[in-house]
Amino acid sequence: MRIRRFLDVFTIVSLANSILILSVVLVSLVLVVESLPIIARDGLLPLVTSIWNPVKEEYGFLFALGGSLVTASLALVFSLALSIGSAVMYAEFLPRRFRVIVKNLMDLAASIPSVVYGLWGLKVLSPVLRTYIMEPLSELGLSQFVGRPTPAGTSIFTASILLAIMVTPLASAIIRERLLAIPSHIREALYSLGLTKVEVITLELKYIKRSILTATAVSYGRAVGETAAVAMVVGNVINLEFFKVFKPGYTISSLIADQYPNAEAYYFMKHALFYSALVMFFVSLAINIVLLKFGERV
Amino acid sequence: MEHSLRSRVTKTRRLVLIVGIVLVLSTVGSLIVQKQISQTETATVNPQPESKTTSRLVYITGGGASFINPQMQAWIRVFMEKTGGTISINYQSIGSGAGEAKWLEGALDFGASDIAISKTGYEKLKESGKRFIQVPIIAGSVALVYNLPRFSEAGCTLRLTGETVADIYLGKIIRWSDPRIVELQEGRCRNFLPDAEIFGIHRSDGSGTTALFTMYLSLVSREWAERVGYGYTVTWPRDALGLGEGARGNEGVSAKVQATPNSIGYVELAYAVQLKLPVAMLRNRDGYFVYPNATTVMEALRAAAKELPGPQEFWGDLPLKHYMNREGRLSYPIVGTPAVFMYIDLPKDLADALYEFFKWVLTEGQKPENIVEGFIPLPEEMRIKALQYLELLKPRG
Amino acid sequence: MKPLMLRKIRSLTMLALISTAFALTLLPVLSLIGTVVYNGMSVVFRNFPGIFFDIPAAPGSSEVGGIGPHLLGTMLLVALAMAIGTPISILAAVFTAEAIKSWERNLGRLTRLLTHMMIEFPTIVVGLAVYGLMTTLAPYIRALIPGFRPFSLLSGVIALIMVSAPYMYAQVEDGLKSIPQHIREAVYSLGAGRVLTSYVLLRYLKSTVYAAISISLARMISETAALFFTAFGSNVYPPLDSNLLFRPVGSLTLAVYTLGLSGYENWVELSWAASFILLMLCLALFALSKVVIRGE
Amino acid sequence: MDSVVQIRDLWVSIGGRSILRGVNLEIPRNVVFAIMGPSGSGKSTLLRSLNRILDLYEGVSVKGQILIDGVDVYNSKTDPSEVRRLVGMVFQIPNPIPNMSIYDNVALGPRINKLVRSRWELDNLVRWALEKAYLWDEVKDRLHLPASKLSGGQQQRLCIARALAMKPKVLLMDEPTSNLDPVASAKIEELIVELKRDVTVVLVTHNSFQASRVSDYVAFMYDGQILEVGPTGQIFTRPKNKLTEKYITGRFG
Repeated sequence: MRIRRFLDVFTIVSLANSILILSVVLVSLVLVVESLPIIARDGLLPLVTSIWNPVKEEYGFLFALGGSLVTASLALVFSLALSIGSAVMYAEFLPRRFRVIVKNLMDLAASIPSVVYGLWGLKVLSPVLRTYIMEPLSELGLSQFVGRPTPAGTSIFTASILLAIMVTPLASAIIRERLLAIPSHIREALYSLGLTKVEVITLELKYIKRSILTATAVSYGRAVGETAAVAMVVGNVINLEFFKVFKPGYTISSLIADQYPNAEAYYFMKHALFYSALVMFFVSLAINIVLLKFGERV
Repeated sequence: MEHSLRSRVTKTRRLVLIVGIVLVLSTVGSLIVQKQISQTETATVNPQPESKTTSRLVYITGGGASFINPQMQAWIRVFMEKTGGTISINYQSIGSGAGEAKWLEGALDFGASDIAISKTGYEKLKESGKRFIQVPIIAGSVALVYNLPRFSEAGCTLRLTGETVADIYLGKIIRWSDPRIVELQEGRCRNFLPDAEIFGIHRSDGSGTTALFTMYLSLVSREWAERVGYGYTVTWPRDALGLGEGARGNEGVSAKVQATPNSIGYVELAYAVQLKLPVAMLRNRDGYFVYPNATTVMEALRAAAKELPGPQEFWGDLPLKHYMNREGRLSYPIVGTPAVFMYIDLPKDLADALYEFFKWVLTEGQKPENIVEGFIPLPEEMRIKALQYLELLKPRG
Repeated sequence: MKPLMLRKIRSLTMLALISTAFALTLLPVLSLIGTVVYNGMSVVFRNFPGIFFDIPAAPGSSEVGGIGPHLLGTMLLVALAMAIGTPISILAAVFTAEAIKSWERNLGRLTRLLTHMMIEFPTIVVGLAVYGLMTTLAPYIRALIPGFRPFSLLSGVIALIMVSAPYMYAQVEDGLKSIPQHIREAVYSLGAGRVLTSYVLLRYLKSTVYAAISISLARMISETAALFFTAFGSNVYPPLDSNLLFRPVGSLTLAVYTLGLSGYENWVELSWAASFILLMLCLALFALSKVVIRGE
Repeated sequence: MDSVVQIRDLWVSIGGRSILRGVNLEIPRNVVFAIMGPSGSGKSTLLRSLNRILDLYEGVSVKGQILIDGVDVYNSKTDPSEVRRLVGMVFQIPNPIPNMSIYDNVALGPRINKLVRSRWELDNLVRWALEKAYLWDEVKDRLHLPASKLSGGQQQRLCIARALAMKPKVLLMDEPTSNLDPVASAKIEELIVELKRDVTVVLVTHNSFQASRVSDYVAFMYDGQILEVGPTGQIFTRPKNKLTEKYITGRFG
């Protein structure tokens, strides 16, 4: 009894919290300290310029920032369409005995390492997309808007499709669970008003729009930060026209993975890459704030 | 009471599960350990005749140039088999710049680069006062590869000069039919050059290959030296015209050239050989058009070997003057010697292990059976110098 | 009549779109699993069981060798990171949920805020920061441990913990928060102190805790980007001695990445084999977690 | 009079809002003591202050003194879990730990407080508590089943057994029948009357008929204060306070 009063076990437990806090603080500190030299030199310039010329120690990573945002946004659009569709299919149409299989398959898909997705994307998805989607479309005359695909098929578009495939199982699960959790009396009330199934589904989707927002933010966060899979299919080319999505490009993550190894041969490249990481830090912070404010916990 | 019986049953089941997992894990683990031990045992049974018997396992971490990675992995495998695993060498291809930088930081036991220690690196070394050596271990050269189907079918080989290559990548030569290119070709072949735009492909990731290639261009073209310069990563003027594009790694560049008609690119010779891409001839300093191959590369390096600086001197820009564009009828102009960097005052077992490995690399390792297809061993003159440099690694007294 | 037709057409279009989306969601997953199994299994059986123990064959050779060092590396990394990370995240979650005094509550809130920031954080940034930190600290650590290197098992373990601890923390903490107050009060009213109460509540939350652990385990096994600059990768076995913690190790995911991008046929095959083994690990973990959670 | 609980000038505020304002109360041993009052009058807070469960809430400040069986509850040297060991509690919602077995739920208290030294002793204690709670005959063949398998009334009796297994001096009951059907409630009420042989029962209820049926003493609370205390018969036949009268005759509000 006496010992307990002197040495509250629970106070010792607070050590675990301190370790977590310390680690987050240290990570942020390292990012800030390592980016300071380039911030002091260039300020916000690297965010708005697209020159990556280590020979002259010029580092503007707009092309990679743009690439990150474009890939993630495109991936979001595709994955939202896919995940809402498949969640509705699951909750409203799929016979019960298939549900178990589909659910397990999707849950498994969500746990497959991204680098395995990357390998598959490189060897299977890229050639398929190039032959059946990107080339026909650019032949149709879209090439001045979206660029021409390269022979390998790696491009910003490919990366965003791969990302969409990767995040859909998770996003779909969030929407699916909420759809299934809609109380049956609400559904019955809607049907009793004489609405068709499609109209009911539309209303149900409106009813769970918070979950859809959550799924959106989670997908976007994953997509923006994913490295290994993207680095394998995005092409890793300094592409100033990152909006021409059939051309290969860079994302911030793949820029770091690609350029960091050689960075310390220069004075500022390392700092520039840390700066780009810091920018990613703020992007994912913003997404987290959106999630905390408006989303639901998953 | 009945319930306690039941809960004991579920507890037993859980116990069985845990025991099962532990068993599987420990079996795998012990198999691995056993393998290690058996390696060590064979080592003690068959001690290397010359080596000072290192009873402990020594683990060496190295990293750097991706170009030499295949050759390095092959060497490591053979060497580890020969020494029975007393020395483990881990080489990761992280790029030349990283090889130098991480070695300087002390994160690696040895660094490897397509080029020599950079000026910044050399300054850092001087500041720290640490003693080091740099030793060439293999010959390297950059080949220009191209994709001109009709031209190749006609049995022709592209001939280029340094200046035209620089002008192509500078965007000053736009089409294959440009007179500056046409006039270099053999008479019959001039008609087979297409009147099409040249698609210039280059590395997008930082690489020693790019460093070698741009060094050469800086040497032969004043305009290149002023407008672009040389380094692991440069900005490519041709890209701005929409006539150029980057690709990742030697394999990316070769794949892209292979798939894109009317394109040109540069890769390490080994990759061109392996993928059987058409390789251009370059005009050397003496005015002869030469292919990159064992003879021409070794010829160029033989000339350079005479002026190879000491192991602790600043090699810095020297490859530019001394390796590139050498005299000699048979010299190929873009060559280099990928080198490894090591500190001298290391713990004894580590120094011994490094010495043993690189000594093997510079003797047995240079024999044809240990050279990976497409790679070229060091010429004899260079090899002997390298061995001399390596001797510094042996602890004195 | 007309509106009814319109309604029907709308229904059919919607149904078609939904089915397409469903098919497009499942197809890539099936293709992925199929490709990995097809390409990977043949390689695994070509060198069985050596694939689990050997080191990779020389690039371009006709043999494949194995991915033993990478398998060992993944096992070491994940085992250590789990052993350190799990208690830290669970204890921190317990502390946050059961905080009473005002400094405790504030510390809990701060933990919650900061760790939530780290959720969905790009893992390459975590890896980069850990590398930066270890490089800065290296000279000081080396004074204590002479063999220390920033590229090491230790750095890899720290990076893995930082990647997965926020998740585990958030899940356990949410679980503890979601326990109805009257159940918590019931346990306290039996005279349990906070430590005992937390223990009872965690047992009550068993399935949540198991789920959190198995998800963390899966995340750690799957992690690639955070290991680039920390664990560094290795194609050979590190000696299993007291310095093991301070030496670089390989991992299956790094093997998939570097071997897959190498361009050498036998290495790409090895990369498929590593993918296959990773897939099987995930599948086993997935099945195990289903069994354990259902068993509760 | 031998009082097991003594409350002296108790002031409680939560988040700056004062909930209890100067409560004085003495509760005799081995009786059923009912606390009545409209919702929001502070009954539950009073109950929760007795075993320091209030500590779990944020921004609680307590002034005054409570003695339970001689233990000074709010003394800074007193360990809250020592207090809670003396005081059992039964809640409004039946709250056994659902995925724990019936046996383990009852054994929880003895295990936490290390009241028993052997498996055999624990088995006997569990059986004793379940018998006291009139539950033994219904559950003796399925002790290993999770508690969630029981009906609401059974769960509430299980909670009572769980509290009893700790051998408390005082048993706090916070509207224990408000979530049960009439049959289950009747059973619990019957049980409450029996329990006072072993333990002092403090019963919070807003149901004045229940108070009149089971209790020996009644305290009437209003707005954080005790308006009237006395033997049940006296309060229900001759209430001194107008508000009390209104409340028990159902004309309140």
